[in-house]
Amino acid sequence: MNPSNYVILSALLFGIGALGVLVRRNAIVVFMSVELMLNAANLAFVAFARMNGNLDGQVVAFFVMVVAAAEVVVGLAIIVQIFRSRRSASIDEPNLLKY
Amino acid sequence: MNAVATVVHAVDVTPWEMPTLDYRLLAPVLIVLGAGVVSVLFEAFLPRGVRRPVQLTLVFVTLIAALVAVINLNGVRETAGQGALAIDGPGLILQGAVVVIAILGALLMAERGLDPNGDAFAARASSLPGSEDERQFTARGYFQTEIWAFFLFAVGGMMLFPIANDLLMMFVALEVMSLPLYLLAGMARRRRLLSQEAALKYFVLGAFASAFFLYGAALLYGFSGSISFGEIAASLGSKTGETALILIAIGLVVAGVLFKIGAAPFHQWVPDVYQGAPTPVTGFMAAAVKIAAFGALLRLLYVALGGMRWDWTPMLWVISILTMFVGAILALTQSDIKRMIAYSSIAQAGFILLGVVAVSAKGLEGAIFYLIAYAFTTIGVFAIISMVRDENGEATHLSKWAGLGRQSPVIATLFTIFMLALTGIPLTSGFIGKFAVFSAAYASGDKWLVIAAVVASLIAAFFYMRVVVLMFFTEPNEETAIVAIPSIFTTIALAAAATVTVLLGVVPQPLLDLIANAGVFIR
Amino acid sequence: MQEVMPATGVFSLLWLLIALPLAGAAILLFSGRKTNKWGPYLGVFTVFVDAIIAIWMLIAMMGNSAEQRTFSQNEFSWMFAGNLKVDMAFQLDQLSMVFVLLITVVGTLIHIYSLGYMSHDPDKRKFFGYLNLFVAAMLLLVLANNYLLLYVGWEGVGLASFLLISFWQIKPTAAAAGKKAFIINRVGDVGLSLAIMVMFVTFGSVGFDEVFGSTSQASEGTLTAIGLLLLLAAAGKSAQFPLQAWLLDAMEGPTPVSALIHAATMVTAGVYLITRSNAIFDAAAWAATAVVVVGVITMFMGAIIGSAKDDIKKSLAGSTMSQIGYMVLAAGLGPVGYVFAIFHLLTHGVFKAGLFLGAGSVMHGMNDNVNMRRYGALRTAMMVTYATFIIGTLSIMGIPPFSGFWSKDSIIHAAFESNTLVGILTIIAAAITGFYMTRMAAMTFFGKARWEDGVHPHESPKVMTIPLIILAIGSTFMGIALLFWGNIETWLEPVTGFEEKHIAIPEWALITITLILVLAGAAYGWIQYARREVPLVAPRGNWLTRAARQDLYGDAVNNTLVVQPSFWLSRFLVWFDGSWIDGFVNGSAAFFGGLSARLRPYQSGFIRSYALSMVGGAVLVVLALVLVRLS
Amino acid sequence: MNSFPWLTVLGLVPLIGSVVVALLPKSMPLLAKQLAFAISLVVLGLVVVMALQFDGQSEFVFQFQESYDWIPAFGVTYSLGVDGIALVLIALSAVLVPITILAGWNDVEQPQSDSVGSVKGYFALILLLETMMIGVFAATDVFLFYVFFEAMLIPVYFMIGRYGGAQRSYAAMKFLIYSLVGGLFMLAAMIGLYVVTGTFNFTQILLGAGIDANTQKILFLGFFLAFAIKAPMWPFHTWLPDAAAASKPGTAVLLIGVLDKVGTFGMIRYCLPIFPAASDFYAPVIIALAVIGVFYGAFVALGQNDLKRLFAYSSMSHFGFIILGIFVFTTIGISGATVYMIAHGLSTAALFLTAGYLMQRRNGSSLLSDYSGVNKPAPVLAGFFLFAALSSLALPGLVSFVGEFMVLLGTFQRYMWVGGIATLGIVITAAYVLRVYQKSMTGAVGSGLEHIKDLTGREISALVPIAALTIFLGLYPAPVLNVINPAVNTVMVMVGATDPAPTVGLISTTSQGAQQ
Amino acid sequence: MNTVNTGEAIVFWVCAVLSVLGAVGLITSRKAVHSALWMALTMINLAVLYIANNAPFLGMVQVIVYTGAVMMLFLFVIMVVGVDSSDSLIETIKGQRFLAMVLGLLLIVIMVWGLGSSLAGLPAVGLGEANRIDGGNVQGIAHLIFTDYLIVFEVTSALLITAAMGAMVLAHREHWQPKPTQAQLSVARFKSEEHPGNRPNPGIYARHNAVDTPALLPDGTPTDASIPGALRARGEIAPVDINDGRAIEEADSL
Repeated sequence: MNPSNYVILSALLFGIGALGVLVRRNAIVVFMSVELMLNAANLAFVAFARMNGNLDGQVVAFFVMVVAAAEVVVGLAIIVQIFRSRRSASIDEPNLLKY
Repeated sequence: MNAVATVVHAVDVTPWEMPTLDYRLLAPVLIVLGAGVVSVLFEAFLPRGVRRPVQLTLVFVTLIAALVAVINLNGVRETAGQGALAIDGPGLILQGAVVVIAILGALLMAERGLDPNGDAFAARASSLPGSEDERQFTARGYFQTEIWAFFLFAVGGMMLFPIANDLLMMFVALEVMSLPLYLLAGMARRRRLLSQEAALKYFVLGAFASAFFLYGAALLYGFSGSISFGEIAASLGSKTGETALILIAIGLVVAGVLFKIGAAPFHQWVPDVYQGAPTPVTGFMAAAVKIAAFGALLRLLYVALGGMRWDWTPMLWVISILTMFVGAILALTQSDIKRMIAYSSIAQAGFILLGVVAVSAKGLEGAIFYLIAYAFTTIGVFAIISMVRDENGEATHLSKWAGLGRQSPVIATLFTIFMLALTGIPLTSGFIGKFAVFSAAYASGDKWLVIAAVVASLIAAFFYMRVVVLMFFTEPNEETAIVAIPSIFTTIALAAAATVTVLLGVVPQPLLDLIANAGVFIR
Repeated sequence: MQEVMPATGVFSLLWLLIALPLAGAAILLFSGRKTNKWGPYLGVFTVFVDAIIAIWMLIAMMGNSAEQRTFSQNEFSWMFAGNLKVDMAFQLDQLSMVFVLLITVVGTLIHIYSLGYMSHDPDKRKFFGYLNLFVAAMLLLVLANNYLLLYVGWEGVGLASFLLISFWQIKPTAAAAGKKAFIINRVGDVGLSLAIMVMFVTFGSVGFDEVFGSTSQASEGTLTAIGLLLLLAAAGKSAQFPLQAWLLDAMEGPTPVSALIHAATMVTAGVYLITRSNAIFDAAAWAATAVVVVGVITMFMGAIIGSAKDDIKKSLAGSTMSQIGYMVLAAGLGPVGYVFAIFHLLTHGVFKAGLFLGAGSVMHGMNDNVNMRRYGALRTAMMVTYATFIIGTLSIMGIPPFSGFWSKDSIIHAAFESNTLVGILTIIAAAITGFYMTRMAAMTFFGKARWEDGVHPHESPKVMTIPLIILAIGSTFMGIALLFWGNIETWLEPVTGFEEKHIAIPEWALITITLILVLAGAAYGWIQYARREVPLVAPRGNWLTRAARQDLYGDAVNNTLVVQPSFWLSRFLVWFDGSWIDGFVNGSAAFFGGLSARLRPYQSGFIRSYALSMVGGAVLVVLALVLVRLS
Repeated sequence: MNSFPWLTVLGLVPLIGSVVVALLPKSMPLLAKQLAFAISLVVLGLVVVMALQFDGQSEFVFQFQESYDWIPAFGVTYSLGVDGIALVLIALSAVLVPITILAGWNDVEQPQSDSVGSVKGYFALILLLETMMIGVFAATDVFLFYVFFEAMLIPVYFMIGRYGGAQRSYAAMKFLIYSLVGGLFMLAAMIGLYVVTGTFNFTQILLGAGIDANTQKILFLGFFLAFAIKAPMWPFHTWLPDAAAASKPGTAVLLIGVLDKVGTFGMIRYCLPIFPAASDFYAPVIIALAVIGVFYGAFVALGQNDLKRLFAYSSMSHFGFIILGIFVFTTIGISGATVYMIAHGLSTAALFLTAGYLMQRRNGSSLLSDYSGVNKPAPVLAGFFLFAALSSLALPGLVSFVGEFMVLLGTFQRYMWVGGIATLGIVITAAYVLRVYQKSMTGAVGSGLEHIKDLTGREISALVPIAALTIFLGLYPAPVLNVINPAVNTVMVMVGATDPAPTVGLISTTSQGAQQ
Repeated sequence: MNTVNTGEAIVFWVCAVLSVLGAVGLITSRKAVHSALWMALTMINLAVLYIANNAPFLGMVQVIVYTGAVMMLFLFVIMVVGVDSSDSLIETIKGQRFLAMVLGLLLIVIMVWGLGSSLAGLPAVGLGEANRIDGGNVQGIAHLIFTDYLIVFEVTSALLITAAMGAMVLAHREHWQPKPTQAQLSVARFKSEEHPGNRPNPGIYARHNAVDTPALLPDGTPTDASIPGALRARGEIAPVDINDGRAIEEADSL
């Protein structure tokens, strides 16, 4: 086996995450899918760090977690705000802006 | 660099070399971000009544200081922060442009003479739309002064984005720039449902795009073993093989940045967000984000991926043509002026991409000139949009603009000048910008791209001129909106935007010289 | 070869000949109502002064030797570019001289006559302005020293003709007739234009001297082309077949106009052109033959039309066509005929002017009724008119010693000299002339009065009858004078060349045969229209009569072949322009608008579908990169 | 040479005037008119003084030259200068502007006018347009030319859109978009030219190494398309009838009389010298289109019932002649085309202004069927109308004849059959022009026209200069020919064409001498 | 450490399968809360994989920050939004699911194929050396963060401040007047016109217990007071047959 399998796994997770964004209607689940994609990227970073023999990848992954955390906070705040005014967490519901 | 160095001489645990920080080089960004922190502290500790004036003072002092700091760096060409930032001519010009546009944007955001209830932002963003809370907050004249902290952080991110010299810095700068904007987009005073929807869309799609960028960055890192642009470029030149990896990596990274510039097919957020966001934010965002994101795209493509230009130029041709036409064609049938301008900004992004695909010094110069010209014009456009109002706030439906030329000839004339600039009529900045990017593309052999751009400009002319037709060629009716008298803030912004739009059309040489003297990106 | 003399002495006034009536026209047309009172007299005055200068010039010219009778006056460079150089330059030679005389003298008479004829017209001033304009243009036509300048006069007279035909433009028929004359003339102008172009391309110049001086070096084909194009021009202006249709309608104009322009001067410009271009026709036999053929055809057409019309002016117009046919065919005969073409032109100018003015006088007395079936027995009512008209009739019929006899006989003679068939045809046409002129005189002055109620025929005022008398005198003696005293052959010979040939038939026999046939025609006319009752409504008549009443279907042919197709083409193109060309333009605008409307739904407002297109974009970007690498 | 910046001053005077007029209070329309008129007269005076100093014999092609760096980054200079062709066209603009102002004195306040603009606005736009017109003819830098070429659209766009008739928005938009089609393709070609030559300065482009033939063929198309649309040449013409029909007469005069000349001017100035090989290559196609245009325009005019549209189509036919004259590459043809431009400017002005006077007298209706017998109540009007018609059909003795005949002669010299066919156009021209005159002016007086007033002194005084110039230059075109011939010769040298010599060479030696 | 030993291979395969399972579960669960739990599964497995990849620090952070804090935040918000709300899996946007499948799978195929084909060539250096230099993984990362990535580190703080303040601005409900105390509320309640006690529960004595069915008062008459205000406002009140109540009584008495 080869460390590159980790990268393949990350690609798979990334793709599943992207698919999740496309098919799910609950805003929170959509957002979790995005988080899954970020995690997949992290996995790739970690695996590549190992393959390249430097720690930069791990550091990046660390920062990504920080960024993701910040993003989650903002995102959830926006979702909560939307939910409060619309009583719905469906991502299809806010659909006034179009065409 | 450092990682390699440590490997060489350290077997045992050795003390770290302390990083050297040249504060002069970092000053512009530090000033702005530091001011952001100060602004947060103001929010925490100052009584509500004095927050607004203090914050405004802080913002303008900060921005002017940042501008001075940028000018102070004139001629610098080096990296800073252990190679994370590239302080070079184009980077500084873009930073400077961001700061100047930010000043204009701040002026628009500070305006509170237009809406009888206050500025463009919700009195309390957390109050429910239509609730008693909201009414009370509005009636009591509350202001959400936190916007200024967000604004400063966003400006800081925008200043970092085009000078980021590694993938991590770029990613973080992207987020620093975006998160405050997501928030600001959702804080409109009127039509709050639309505003919140815009924020949600901007946020979800922005995060989605960031994920693409990040995954592409991971692959690039995997390929080259480093996240620094210089080393990526070096490894692209030296390594062979792993073609699919690097192509996918480029594709995903570029897709992430193309989202920010609003290139088709990553453009669909643009109309919705531009329409929903508070108009001053839209103006600021449309102008400054474009500068920052294009700066980043240019650096990414020219510095890190320059060696692969034969691979990515055809892809950008396709994107550029698609962007120009999607923007221009869809704008034709819009009835909301903000939405129309949003589509127009998509088309304009397509034109700027012409400078990018030229992959030459001329292309870089052209793109930068275009960005600056476009940014000023756009700020002006949104300044006027924020002034045209009826009893429900801004009258963005085009039918309400009918006969505006009769009611407020000055404003209508200014708007016409902006429209002419966007169309690319000579003696406006837009023409010189178009000329610069078209000629760069032509010189690089992209004749057909220029022809396509010409056709797209033509389609675009149609909807720009439609507004002029409405304003000047039709009689006002009872539907017609009125132009509110703005305070000094918007007036300054509008005057500056109009002046620059005309000035850059008539005497573009100083700016062209400035850009040309700035040289190319540092590697 | 003629020597070109600088225009000194009286000849230095050459420009004045044109300028004087032109100034008159300008004053009359631009000054407004202020000149209403004295304007007409100014008009008469300018032409009268012209006539005096012309006579003075004639006298001066006769003082010079035959080789030294060409005077040239160069005013300034007119059109120049590349190797084109056309001067505003005038040239007076013997040929021009006779025309100048004809124009100014007959012109003066007709101007004077018009004082009376138009005395009650509110637009009298304008009328004299137009007449003056005409005189100026006609003089320019005959005085030009190059074809391009001639062309200016050529169109100038066309313009004057247009203006004067539609002078009473409140009548739709008059306006239409003017337009028709102008447009048909334009067809002839195309011929003249092209002829000038061919000349320029061939000779590098359009001056008379240069062109005629180098005809020998040009190919016969080129010269034939020039000749045919000139013939087309002449046909237009002189109402020759196939461009004859306008002349009959031109009678809508006031009668003095018909007399001056459509009988005496302008319509003979074609003859002038052909005669002037003798050097070309002499070297282009085919073109000359074509001239003869056109002349013969028109001679008969005119005669036949003249025989069937009940409108006195139209009948006279037919006669004019026919007589010009004579001249044209004579001009086509070459050096044997040029002189006689001009000779006939001069005599015809005088007697036809007289006839027209006479007709005008009759109409004046008959409340402007032109229908001869409503005339009759006018000889007692208007004695002077009657007498002068009869003199004119005899002259045109070719009865000796009236002037027409001498000129027409010369043409018949010349025709026999070159071609017997043409000769015979000229005699037959002379016989028809006898018939229609007799018919006209008989219907007008003889038989019973068929006047409409309330018409009280009376003699015209002196201002009208005096010109009639002068012209009648001319009609009587001019032939003899020109032939024997003026020696017209030798006079014109330096310009047109002249050669005398001898034919088998002795001259007296020819004269006798001609006279007998003419008298036979006259007798038939007399019997038909003086002896018998003239019905008030024209009988149906045979096919030829009916065709002649329709101008031999000239208009019908034009309408079918040219006017209607043009109209259809025009309508088609209007439709095509709107539906196809503009349709394409608007269609492409609509296309983009439609495309926009169709694409808008894809901006569905759903975050997930936006995300979908982003994924699609990412896939697209990656695929594009891969494809580029693969290719 | 003269160091006084004539051309800059010439452009600045109306520009400043325009601003001043625009800044006048709305309540003083009369002052705006008077001021605009005075300024246009000043410009005319300046042009006359300048033209008198023009040296027809000078070895300099361009005179009154000025040149400053403008955008060195793009090799753009602010270079002005006139050759004979430009000079006469500037003079034409300077003559027509005061006439237009005078003729359109009350156009904006017409009760039947549904324009939305103010009085001062209209006159300010006219003056602004004058600046642009002078600039476009005086520019000797391709970029500068383009700037004026495009900027010119804006005042016209407003003049049509704000002050026009019922269809004004549509027409203005169509005009603008059409012009932009050409303009933007020209921009692309101009960029190509810059990339190839590295400069925009006209003289330097010509002095530089030639452009290779294949590049020429591509770039030529961009320039030519712009000029063909502006001119307008068949089949790029449909904007013109709409624009003319929707415009005020004054607008139409400036639009067709001067502005459209920029197209044909551009062909002579830019297409021929810069792209000689391509001009040669495309000449047959262009000539074919031009001839089609001559007849197409004439026949469509024959079937029109709207006066303004009719004149627009007639102009299209005339432009066919002009383009024909340019692309046969003979001295006579090009000279003729230039004279034709002047002539057409004058005759168009006469036509539109008289038609405008006529329409004012009947609630602005432009339908031919609404008029008949006008000659009776308004003989002076009818007289000028007839004069305009005759000028339009190129009556010998009028300047249009000089132009038309020279064009035809030049064409015939090069292509006998084309010349021959094109000559037939003069018949159709006569047919439609006289049809209009006959229908509107003659016959019984139409209902509603019985009591119309004849022309006033102001109206007449606008027409008299046109008529005087038409006649004067028709009989004595030397002032024009003297200045344009050297310029035309230069163009001929640049295209590398020589005039065909007469087949019989007897006179040719002297004529050659005259040409020098 | 550049090769993968058998033990790690076993760990990889187990965790890889579980993480993919978690991911699939995330996007297929009807209930958001289930999705969150599936997500947590994936994250924990990723943490294991990080550790297997010589990234023990990241593995810990993953567990603590991500699985611990972030997922809790998610769950918290899910609770706020409504834990029971379940997503209908029927697609409402025309063609979305089909195209999503096509494009999503295409993306996965391209990436997996593309990476799979080109990764084999990449060297696998291993982190042994890198981890050793500074005396351990944590130290190594720390070294980098505080030297090379110092700027980023500092800038991230801006991000966090933004996030914190953003959450506050959007979610913190400030009040324009002091919150009423219990006592005040109680007084107000009794002062109001409304009935101070509990409202009848839906379905009491009614034929159905659905919320839109009015409760029946003891006398058998229906009362709207039991219906939630929103439904009342929309007029969605189920019709009640007065006799129903009697019918029930009758039924009860049987």
